Amino acid sequence: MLSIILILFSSIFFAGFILRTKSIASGRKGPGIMQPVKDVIRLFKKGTIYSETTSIIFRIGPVIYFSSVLMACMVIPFGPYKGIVSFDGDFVFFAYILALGKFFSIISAMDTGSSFEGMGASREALFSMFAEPAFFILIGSFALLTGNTSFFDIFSTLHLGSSITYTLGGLAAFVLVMIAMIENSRMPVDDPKTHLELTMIHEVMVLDNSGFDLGLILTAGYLKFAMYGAIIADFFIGGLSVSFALPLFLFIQLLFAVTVGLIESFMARFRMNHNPQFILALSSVSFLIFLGVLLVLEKFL
Amino acid sequence: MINILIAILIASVIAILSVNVKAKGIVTLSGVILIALISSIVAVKALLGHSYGILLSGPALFGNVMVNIDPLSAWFILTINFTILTGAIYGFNYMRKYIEMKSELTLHCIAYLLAYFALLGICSVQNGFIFLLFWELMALSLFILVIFEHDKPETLRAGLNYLVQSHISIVFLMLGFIYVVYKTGSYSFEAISDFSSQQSTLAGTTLFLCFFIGFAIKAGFVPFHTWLPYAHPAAPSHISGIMSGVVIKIGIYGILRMLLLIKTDYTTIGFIILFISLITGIYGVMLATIQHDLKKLLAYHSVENIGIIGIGIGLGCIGLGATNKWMAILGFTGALLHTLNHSLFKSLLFFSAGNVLQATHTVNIERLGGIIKRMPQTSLLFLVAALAICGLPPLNGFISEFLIFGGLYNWLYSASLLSLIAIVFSLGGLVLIGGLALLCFTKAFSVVFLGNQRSTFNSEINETGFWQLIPMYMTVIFMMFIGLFPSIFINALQIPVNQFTHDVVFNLNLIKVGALDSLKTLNWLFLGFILLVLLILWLRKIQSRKKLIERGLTWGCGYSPSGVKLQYTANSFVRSYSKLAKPILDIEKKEVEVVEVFPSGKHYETHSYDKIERILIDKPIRYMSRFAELFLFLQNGQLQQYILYGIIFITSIICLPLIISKILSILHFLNNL
Amino acid sequence: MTGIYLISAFVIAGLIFANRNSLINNILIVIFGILQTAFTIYSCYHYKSTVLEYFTFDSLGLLLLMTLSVITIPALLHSYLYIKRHDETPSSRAIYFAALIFLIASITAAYLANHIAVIWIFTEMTTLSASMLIYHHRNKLALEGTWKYVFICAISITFVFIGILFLSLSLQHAGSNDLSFCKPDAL
Amino acid sequence: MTNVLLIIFIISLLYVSIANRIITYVRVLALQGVILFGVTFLQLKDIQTWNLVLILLETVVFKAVAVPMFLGYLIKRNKITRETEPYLPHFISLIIITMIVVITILLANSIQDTHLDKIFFIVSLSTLFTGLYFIASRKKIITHVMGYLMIENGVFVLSLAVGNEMPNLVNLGIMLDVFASVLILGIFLNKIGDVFKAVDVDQLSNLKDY
Repeated sequence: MLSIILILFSSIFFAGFILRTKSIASGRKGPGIMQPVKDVIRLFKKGTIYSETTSIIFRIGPVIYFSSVLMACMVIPFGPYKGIVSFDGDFVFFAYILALGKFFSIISAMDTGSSFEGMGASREALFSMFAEPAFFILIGSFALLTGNTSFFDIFSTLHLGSSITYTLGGLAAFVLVMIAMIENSRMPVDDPKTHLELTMIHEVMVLDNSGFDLGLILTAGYLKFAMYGAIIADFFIGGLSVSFALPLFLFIQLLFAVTVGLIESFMARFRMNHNPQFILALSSVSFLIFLGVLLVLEKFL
Repeated sequence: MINILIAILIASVIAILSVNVKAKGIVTLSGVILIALISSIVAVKALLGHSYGILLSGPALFGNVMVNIDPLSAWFILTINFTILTGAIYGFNYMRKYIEMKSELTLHCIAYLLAYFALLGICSVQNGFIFLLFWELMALSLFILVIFEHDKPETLRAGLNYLVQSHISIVFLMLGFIYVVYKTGSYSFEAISDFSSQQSTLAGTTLFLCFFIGFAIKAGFVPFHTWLPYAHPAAPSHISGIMSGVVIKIGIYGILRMLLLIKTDYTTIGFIILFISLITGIYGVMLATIQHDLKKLLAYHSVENIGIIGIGIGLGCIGLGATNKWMAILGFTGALLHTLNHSLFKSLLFFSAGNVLQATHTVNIERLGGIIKRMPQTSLLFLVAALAICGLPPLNGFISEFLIFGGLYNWLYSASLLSLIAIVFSLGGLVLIGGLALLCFTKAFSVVFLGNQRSTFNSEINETGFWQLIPMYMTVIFMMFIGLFPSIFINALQIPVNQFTHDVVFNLNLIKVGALDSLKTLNWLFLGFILLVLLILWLRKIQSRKKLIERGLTWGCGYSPSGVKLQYTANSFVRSYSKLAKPILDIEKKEVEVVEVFPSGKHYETHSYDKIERILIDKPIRYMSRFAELFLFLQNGQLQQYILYGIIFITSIICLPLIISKILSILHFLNNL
Repeated sequence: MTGIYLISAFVIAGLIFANRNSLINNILIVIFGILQTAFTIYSCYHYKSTVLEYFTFDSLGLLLLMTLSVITIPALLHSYLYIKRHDETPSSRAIYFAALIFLIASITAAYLANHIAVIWIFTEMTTLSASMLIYHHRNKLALEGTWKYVFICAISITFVFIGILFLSLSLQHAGSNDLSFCKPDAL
Repeated sequence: MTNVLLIIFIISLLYVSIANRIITYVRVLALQGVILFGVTFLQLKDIQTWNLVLILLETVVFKAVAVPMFLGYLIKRNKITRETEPYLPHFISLIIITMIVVITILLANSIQDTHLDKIFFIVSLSTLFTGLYFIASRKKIITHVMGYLMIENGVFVLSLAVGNEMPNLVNLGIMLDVFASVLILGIFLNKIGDVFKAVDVDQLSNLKDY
């Protein structure tokens, strides 16, 4: 229960921190930390406009998308505390429920009959497809390392002792950050601020959403960030007591947000057709982690 | 029981022959319902542990025939019953459009019943000879079912392709059975068991591989899948549904049955099955994604799902070999449950495709679009099935894939380095299959049903009749039931799986191990998810009550002509994917380069072809026919030359022994030098 | 049963040939179909037994007989439809069916025969009946086909006879003159 | 005496190979029938009388009289030209048939079988192959029939070799003779002559694979 409260809590500030980082990096003062949340609240109060082309799919899409992200958050533990639920193989559920949300966001984008949104949908489907093996191999490696197959058990029995395990943790954090970037369609895979529909992924998919629906989609995006931040944090706070874990958790979330902001400020976006290679490279990195785990377990003879 | 079934079959066939064309469907339907009822009662009993067995005395030619419905058979019989029943109800309404093809309909109805009977027979007899007879009966009756629209040449060609390949499958099965009969002198299935326990492991493995190839052709494992993408689109939709739903599953049944019978090195077999299944799954879905023919797309997805089932079976076998009990249980449970699941959602998908086909007379997805506004029920049914086939929660596909994932992760603990590598690749492969399925079905669903209509059709597109939708709703309800209450089905699978693992019957409520335990939590999560969605929908409703809800044009970035031509097509949707997959697949592009200053209308086409089919089937056939053409001159219609061949033959027959004896004597002479 | 089968098959063939009424002919054809099936089932249950001195239900014969009987039913059905559709005269129809039934019965007997000379006789009978079937259309091509078929078959059957002669010669060499394939008690 | 008759039989084969007119073939066939009658009469002494009578009737009535007369009738009725029209010159035919006889003699020499009468074997085999060669090298269909009849004669000679031990086989051979000859000649008489006016094999080559 604690974990979902923490995720909700950090998601409130997450987007604000990213924005603030980017502003500072570009030498501006920028909006307040709460500005994204205020935007969402404003959207929730607004009316909606639907395209004549759309059908019921377009209306239920954002709702299912939002619910799926919320459901996914439920299995994320917080260090020594379980998530709302925890069971063997819960990360399979985690990945598949997110995929369900993605399915609906893709088809609701296609429902508008717009070529731009179709383009975004196509890319989203392809990129997330390539990102999933990386995630599964990563978690599989840690399942092998710890001998457990649920998020909570993996993280609570994960002890980063030797230098090699720190390397593994670092690599895992890197892969997860990148997966989070892909899932949220951020730099270097996608740039939400290009204002060029031809080059966007996620943003272009929601061009036609407005009002309450758009609010749901934006909230889901913030939640996703905080969720991945929580997973990354869990790598490092598994064995700690609450008094250490809580500040460390918040610090890692903050660090994650700042990192995202810095990447967006200082890195250029990949060419769209280079993205699949990049994402597949993540799978290779996960495979490296797997080999590292084999080393730790002395499976190589 | 058997007498009653045969009596019903014969009575229905005679009735079909004698009644007028409108009543044929009713007779068939009632025949199917009766057979399904009777066999289901027996099967349910068997599934609860009371196997039905009867020994029929047969002539000395093939010995006594053991008819035995054990839990494994019972599971398959129940699966078959449901899909055949829904298929019959759907077909009953679907075939009304063809009411003027009287004799074809008669044949179709009879063949449907025969195919059903043969499927039940295959699942229950324990005698190789009779098994092969039923297998042949199934192949032939399905051939008749497939070529219903035999006036179309491509249908006939697909049917013949199917017929030939099923007979290659029969040849392999026959080889296996004959090998056993040769060694033990008995056709009964126990002989296979005896054979494998007496002979060396190598002999057992060879025997299994022989059977495996035979069954794999039926099931559609790569590289034996090439008949499948032709036969499914050619058949009427309910036949595609039952073919994909249950007929290819009979191959899975055969593999499982042989696993039960042949006592051999399970680990090796498991690795072989796992390897082939992974390739099957990935290759099937890779090809499915680039198809433009809706039914062909679904056919390739059957290949993919057979791969997933195969992964489950492979895991189960490796679990047996490594005496990893839970891994075996998870693998086999996942495979068996996925068999049921796939037969449900794949038949539903084909039924929906059939509705679309009847409304628009095309299954080329590039010509469709916007159908959800005209056929909302069909579209939503397709959507649910698409979600299920992608393995997305909270539907049934997720449960079985979850179990297979559970088996994979269970393997981690007891694995050597080699198996660890296998695990990583299986994981990556399974997830890739899921991802590609998502890509493929978002494409299929959104291009066919969403957006604007892409071309005009002669007739008005209307929702399919209520009675044709009934079987589809039955299937959907069943699917949701499995998704929301998986424990019932896992419990039902205890006894069949137990046949493999020889374990005490496990009680789901008591185990704390692995993925099976998780299902209870998943139950609540799924319910919670549905409630959450409903809650948010309700919130939005409250919110939107006071607000302005408008309708407008789709946002076209400042440029808004009618969006039909600008819409994203299926081809462009998978364009970046097909560019990536191009080295592995065979995609042919036809485009005209724009050279003029004021270009006229240009046409752009892509076609995909199965590369494995090109390498394994087309090329050898081309070489063979080229070789055979060299001998065309022999058959030249001249009587004298035919006689001449005879002279040459007889002369050589007479002279050969003489020449050979002379050569031998020369050799003898040389040796003595 | 074997004797009954052979006699009744040839009688049916004769009756069909003599009779011109289509209804009676159809009934006879159906009777033959039933007869063929019944005989096959009967022979399945008399695996490895010898009847009428020259006929044995051995494995190979049974296998081929079953194949033949499985094909017979559709062949009869198809012939019926084919003849009906092509609007034949009663006499050509009668000849066609008589020859067909004659052919099937001779093939059956040849499959089951356990003596090389008996096989030889029934093979010649198949040649005769098949040539009648080939000549059914009575046009130029059919004539050519019949001619070639009959001629080549005649030569081949002569060679079979030569083979039998050689066989009997070498049997004399071995001090035996039994031309059956295998003794009933050796089955 | 038997040997003398059989040698005459072989000489008749050589004569046939260089014959120019079809009617010669018919006469040679009649002659062969008569020779066979003689051989049968001399050879088959140990079998039942009625069986012997049947065989003798077959050779005399059928082979020596009926078939040649029928062939002559056919030639007249169908207005078949008198020339034999071979594909190969007579000279080469003669060489080939001589070769056939020589090879059969060599072949027979290499067989060690006390039951087999060598001379019967040689005659029958060379007749057989000559008949086959005839069919393969002549253009007219009627000559094919004659070649076939010659093969029958060869078979008959061979069956005489075992006739004393197995008279049934000789009966079978006679059955074959009558049956096949009637069938083939019947077809010829009834149809081929009517349908195909110039009776050349080239007309009978429409059924082929390409």
